[in-house]
Amino acid sequence: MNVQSVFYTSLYFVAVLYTFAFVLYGIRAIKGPTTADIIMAVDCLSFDMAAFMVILGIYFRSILLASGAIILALWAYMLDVYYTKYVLYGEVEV
Amino acid sequence: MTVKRDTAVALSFLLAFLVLSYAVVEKDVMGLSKNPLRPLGEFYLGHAFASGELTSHSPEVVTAIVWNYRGFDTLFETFVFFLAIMGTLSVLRLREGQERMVRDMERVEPHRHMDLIVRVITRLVLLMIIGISASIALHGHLTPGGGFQGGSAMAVASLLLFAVFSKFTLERRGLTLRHTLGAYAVGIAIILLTVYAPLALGGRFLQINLLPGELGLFDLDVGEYLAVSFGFLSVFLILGVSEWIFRRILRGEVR
Amino acid sequence: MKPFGRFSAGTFLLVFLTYIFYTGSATGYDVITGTLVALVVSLLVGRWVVEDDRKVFQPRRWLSAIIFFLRYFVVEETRTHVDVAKRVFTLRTRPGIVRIPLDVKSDYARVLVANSITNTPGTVVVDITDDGKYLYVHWIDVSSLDEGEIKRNVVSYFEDYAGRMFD
Amino acid sequence: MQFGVIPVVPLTFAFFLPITAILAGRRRWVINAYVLAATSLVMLFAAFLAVEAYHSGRPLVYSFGGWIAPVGIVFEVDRFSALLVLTTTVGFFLAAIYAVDYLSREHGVEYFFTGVLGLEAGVLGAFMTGDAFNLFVMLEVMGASAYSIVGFYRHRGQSVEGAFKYALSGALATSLYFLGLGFVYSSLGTLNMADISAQFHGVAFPLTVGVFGDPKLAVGIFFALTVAMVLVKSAVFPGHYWLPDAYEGAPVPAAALLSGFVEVVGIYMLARYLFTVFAGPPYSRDLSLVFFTLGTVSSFLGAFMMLVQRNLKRLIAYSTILHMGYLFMALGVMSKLALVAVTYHIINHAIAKTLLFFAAGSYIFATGTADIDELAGVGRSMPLTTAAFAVATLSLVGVPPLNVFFSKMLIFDALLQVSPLIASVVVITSAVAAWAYFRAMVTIWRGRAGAGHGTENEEGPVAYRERPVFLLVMLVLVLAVVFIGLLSPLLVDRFVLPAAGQAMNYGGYIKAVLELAKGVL
Amino acid sequence: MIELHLLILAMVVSFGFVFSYLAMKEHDLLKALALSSVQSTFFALGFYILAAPDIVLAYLAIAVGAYTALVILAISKTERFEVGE
Amino acid sequence: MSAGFLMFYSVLVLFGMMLLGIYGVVTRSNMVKKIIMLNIMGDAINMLFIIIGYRLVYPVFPPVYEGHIPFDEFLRTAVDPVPQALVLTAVVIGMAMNILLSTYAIQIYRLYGTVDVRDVAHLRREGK
Repeated sequence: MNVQSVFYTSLYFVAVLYTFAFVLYGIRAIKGPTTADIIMAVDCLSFDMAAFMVILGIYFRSILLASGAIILALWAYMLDVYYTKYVLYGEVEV
Repeated sequence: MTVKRDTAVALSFLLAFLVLSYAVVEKDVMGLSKNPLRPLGEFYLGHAFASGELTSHSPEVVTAIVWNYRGFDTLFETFVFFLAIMGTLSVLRLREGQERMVRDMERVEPHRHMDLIVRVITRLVLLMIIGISASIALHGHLTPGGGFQGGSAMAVASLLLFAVFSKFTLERRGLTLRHTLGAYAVGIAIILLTVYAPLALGGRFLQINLLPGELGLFDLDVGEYLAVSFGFLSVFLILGVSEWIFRRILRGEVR
Repeated sequence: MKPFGRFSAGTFLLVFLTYIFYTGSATGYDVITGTLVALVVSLLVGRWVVEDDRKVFQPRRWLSAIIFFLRYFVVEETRTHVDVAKRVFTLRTRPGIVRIPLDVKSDYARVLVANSITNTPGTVVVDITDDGKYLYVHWIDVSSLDEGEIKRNVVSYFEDYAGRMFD
Repeated sequence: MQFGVIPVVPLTFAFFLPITAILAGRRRWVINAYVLAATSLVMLFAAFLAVEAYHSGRPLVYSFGGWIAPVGIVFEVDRFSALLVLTTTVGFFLAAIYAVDYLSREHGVEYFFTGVLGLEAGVLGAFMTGDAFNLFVMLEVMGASAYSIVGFYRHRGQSVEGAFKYALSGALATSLYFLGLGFVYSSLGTLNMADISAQFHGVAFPLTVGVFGDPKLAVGIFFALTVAMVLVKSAVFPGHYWLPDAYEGAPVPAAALLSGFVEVVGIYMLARYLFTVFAGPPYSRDLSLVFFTLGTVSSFLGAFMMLVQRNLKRLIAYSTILHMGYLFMALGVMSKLALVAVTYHIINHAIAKTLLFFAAGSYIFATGTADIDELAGVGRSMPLTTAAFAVATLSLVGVPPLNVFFSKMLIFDALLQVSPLIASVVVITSAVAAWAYFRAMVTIWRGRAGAGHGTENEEGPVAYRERPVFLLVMLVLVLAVVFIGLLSPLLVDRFVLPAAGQAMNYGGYIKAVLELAKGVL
Repeated sequence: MIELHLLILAMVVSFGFVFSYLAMKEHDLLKALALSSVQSTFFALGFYILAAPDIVLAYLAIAVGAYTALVILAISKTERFEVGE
Repeated sequence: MSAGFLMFYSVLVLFGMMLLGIYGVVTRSNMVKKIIMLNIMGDAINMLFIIIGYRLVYPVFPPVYEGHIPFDEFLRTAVDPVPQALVLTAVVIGMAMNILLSTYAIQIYRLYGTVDVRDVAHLRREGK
């Protein structure tokens, strides 16, 4: 029972927690009475997904796949900006 | 009536689903239960970067397939993208006089910047996106990525720029459709030069192995990067024209 | 147009570091291509991001940034988390929106203050005026309406360090 | 000869057309000369290719990048392909000449011609390719350019709406074909057509050895999905709904190209898969039944809908559905005669239909309307155009000395091998179509213009000019219609029969690639 | 051990199915688009699990970035609510 | 839960999703909605393709050789790169179609004032 195995076992629980979080975000995204709620849920879900990807990358010991997480975080930011601008102004560009 | 039609459609889809699932699960039509490596894939994995006759000088096997072994597909895929963008420009085209009209009308339009926090953060994020997209594109033959991935990442940067500042920020600085189309043509010229060059060296079309080392893959990635990012930019430049302006122009034209 | 007038060493450094960091290796190929990309970008949009290059290369500013972030993540985050957790269980909340004037001058400093406020639990920046002089903050515990008091409770030391880093 | 470059030539020209147009500014002739140079160059290459294909006894193979199949993509051109390639390039050249004049009043023609060159690249690639996935890419190239030229009149709602409908159906259909390729790759382990054929027939091929899962069922599903795709792409009965709308909106040269060359790519694909790759595919009886049923329904639908059309373009569009129905029925026979009939009918239909569209286009260009009632009486002031229109309609109906008669007869013969009942469909629908054409013809030629309609004003009938360029193009096509008709027995013997014979010989098709592959791998 | 991968994959496709069904049923197009971008995000994770980093990079930029922006643009220029049956 | 069961489960759900996409394209009347559903269908098909190339071995590696494992082990554990290359092409093409389709939808709205296919068909029949 060394540190490494404890670490990897704990990652299991982290994965379960993340799945649970996805379910919660999903419920908010489905029920969300206003559009803002849905956008918030999608945003949180995307950023959590990025974090989850990094954790999986540690678990599978592959740094290669972690690059996707950075990209996902950036694109989720763009997604937010677009939704927000549409909801605020009704137009996106101009 | 419509309910009946929908039910019929749904039933036929259920039938299709049952057939497909029977084929896949019961008859194992795709060989999924063991899912072995197909010999073709094994060939690519084994030869893409090993030294020898059939190498492609790239440890990234997908890029090797996309641009070297099956490069012809990708050349035409770039072409599909180009055609789609030209189709878009063709639908949204403006005459010479109309371009001037648009510019006059846009002068009175409000600039809807988003607020300070978003603007400042976006500046930093934009620089990061540009760096990352260049990294994706230029390392296409070493690590995952490639021209198209990098180009679309760059397109997202321009989209962000449009949303957070307005699209006029670019146009005020003198960037118009002419310039983006010119840059697009430069990217495509790089690709075409690279794929035609082997003919001059006495080889087959697209035989980029005749070029020294990894030059072929590098060139193609750079060309695709330029082409895709400026292609997206051209589309969004013209899609960003305000709705009321375009309606007024069209109203003058409908006969 | 003078393209070289727009060159900015700060932008160059930022893009170059991003490039190398994302690539994950620093061979000769990476350095050459990274330099090229960073050069092109900084020639195109240099002054737009970094206004004054001298500020980037002052160790004093970097030092204060390091101290700020250390203190922020270790002390401040813990304190406010504990505070909000207590409030959650005791339900002692007095929510309200307060206006806070900002003294820092540069945009980056203002954004840093605003984001720090949002990132600590219990306070959320709702709006910022267009000239960036005032913040509207939703605060979980509006304990007083005195401007100095609010500022001390919500903005605490952020503004001080932000000024030292960016002004 | 490096014939693999043929589809790349229009591609190259298309890539640089927008920037050339920007540089040329208002000088319209630059764009026109550019397009004509591109199409004539391709035509020249295609002529060389056809000569070479007929002289060599085996299919020609060109490997891109020096990668032989199954590693890379190869072009495999036999006489069947070469014949279609030659026809296509000639058709595109004539259409380009016509379009240069037809669109001389419009702005933004560079985008239109980009689409036309793209369409040419796509069609040529689809005819020449020997790779199943490359065929998918070519279909998309064709699709993307076809949608963009259909939506060229961007201020007309019908045009844009037709393009949307076409694009949506096309994208859906090609996705289905892509899924089918998944089944092929997962069970046969390859994407090259010759290699697929080799795996299917149990011929040893280097590198790709062995099949996975259940190849027979996989090929069956692949065929189901491919036929579903062709139904939409070639506008056969359940998938025909987009075609009249798209043709009504498209500029006339675009509609002519779509009708003559793009629709038949689906038929060509099916012929290639049915007759060459899987010579005698599994479930072929069921497939035949499907072909007969849908082909019959779509011929009847096309013929009867022609009767009620008031719009000239829509009338011709339904005629296209009718002829696609014939081709589809002929595919179901699966004999050599059927393949001869299909090949010959593709060529003849393309020529006659292009002529018909061009003649109709001359009326539309002169009057600015496509409504048959409003066109009443136009024919009298444009006698030469009317003559061309008459030749085209007579040919399409199947009047003996003209070309379509002979291919219809071949289709009739092929269908007669199965059942006289099915063969009679050709006769009945031809008669119905003849009536529809006759009515349109009479209205245009002898009809009295109604009050308020375009062809008559206060001083009497308006005299319309016939444009010399249109007449020149139509003259070439009329000569083609007449001479192909007259020389039919000779042409079928000399060119079409060998083409069909070579296309049916799957052993030769595999061997051409196999020998090259053995040398490298 | 491969089961863990496949378990995550199964989770991803299940979520994807649920969200695409909801996207089909939703009449507010903006909400439908948000739901379908949830589906896209899950699919990105799926591609990641299936060891396809190239696809992840391309797919994320397309499906989460450009496509969503494009459709929001289309919605903002047309109408936001779908007319019911 | 065996590996094979999970694999088949995923494939079946993806088939369902693909058919759902087609159903959406066929039955929804709003053009933008049609575009969204078309994308869902395309995603499902792409995922199916990637699954074809997956391997049931552990550990499984992406088809990129980084030099940290021996070559024969890489050959034993890397996934099939061919479907990935094909899907990459298909993703690009799908995006191209999206651009084209959304532009047409926008233009139709400008001309007809609606993007509902039934209304557009009605207006068209009136000869507008």
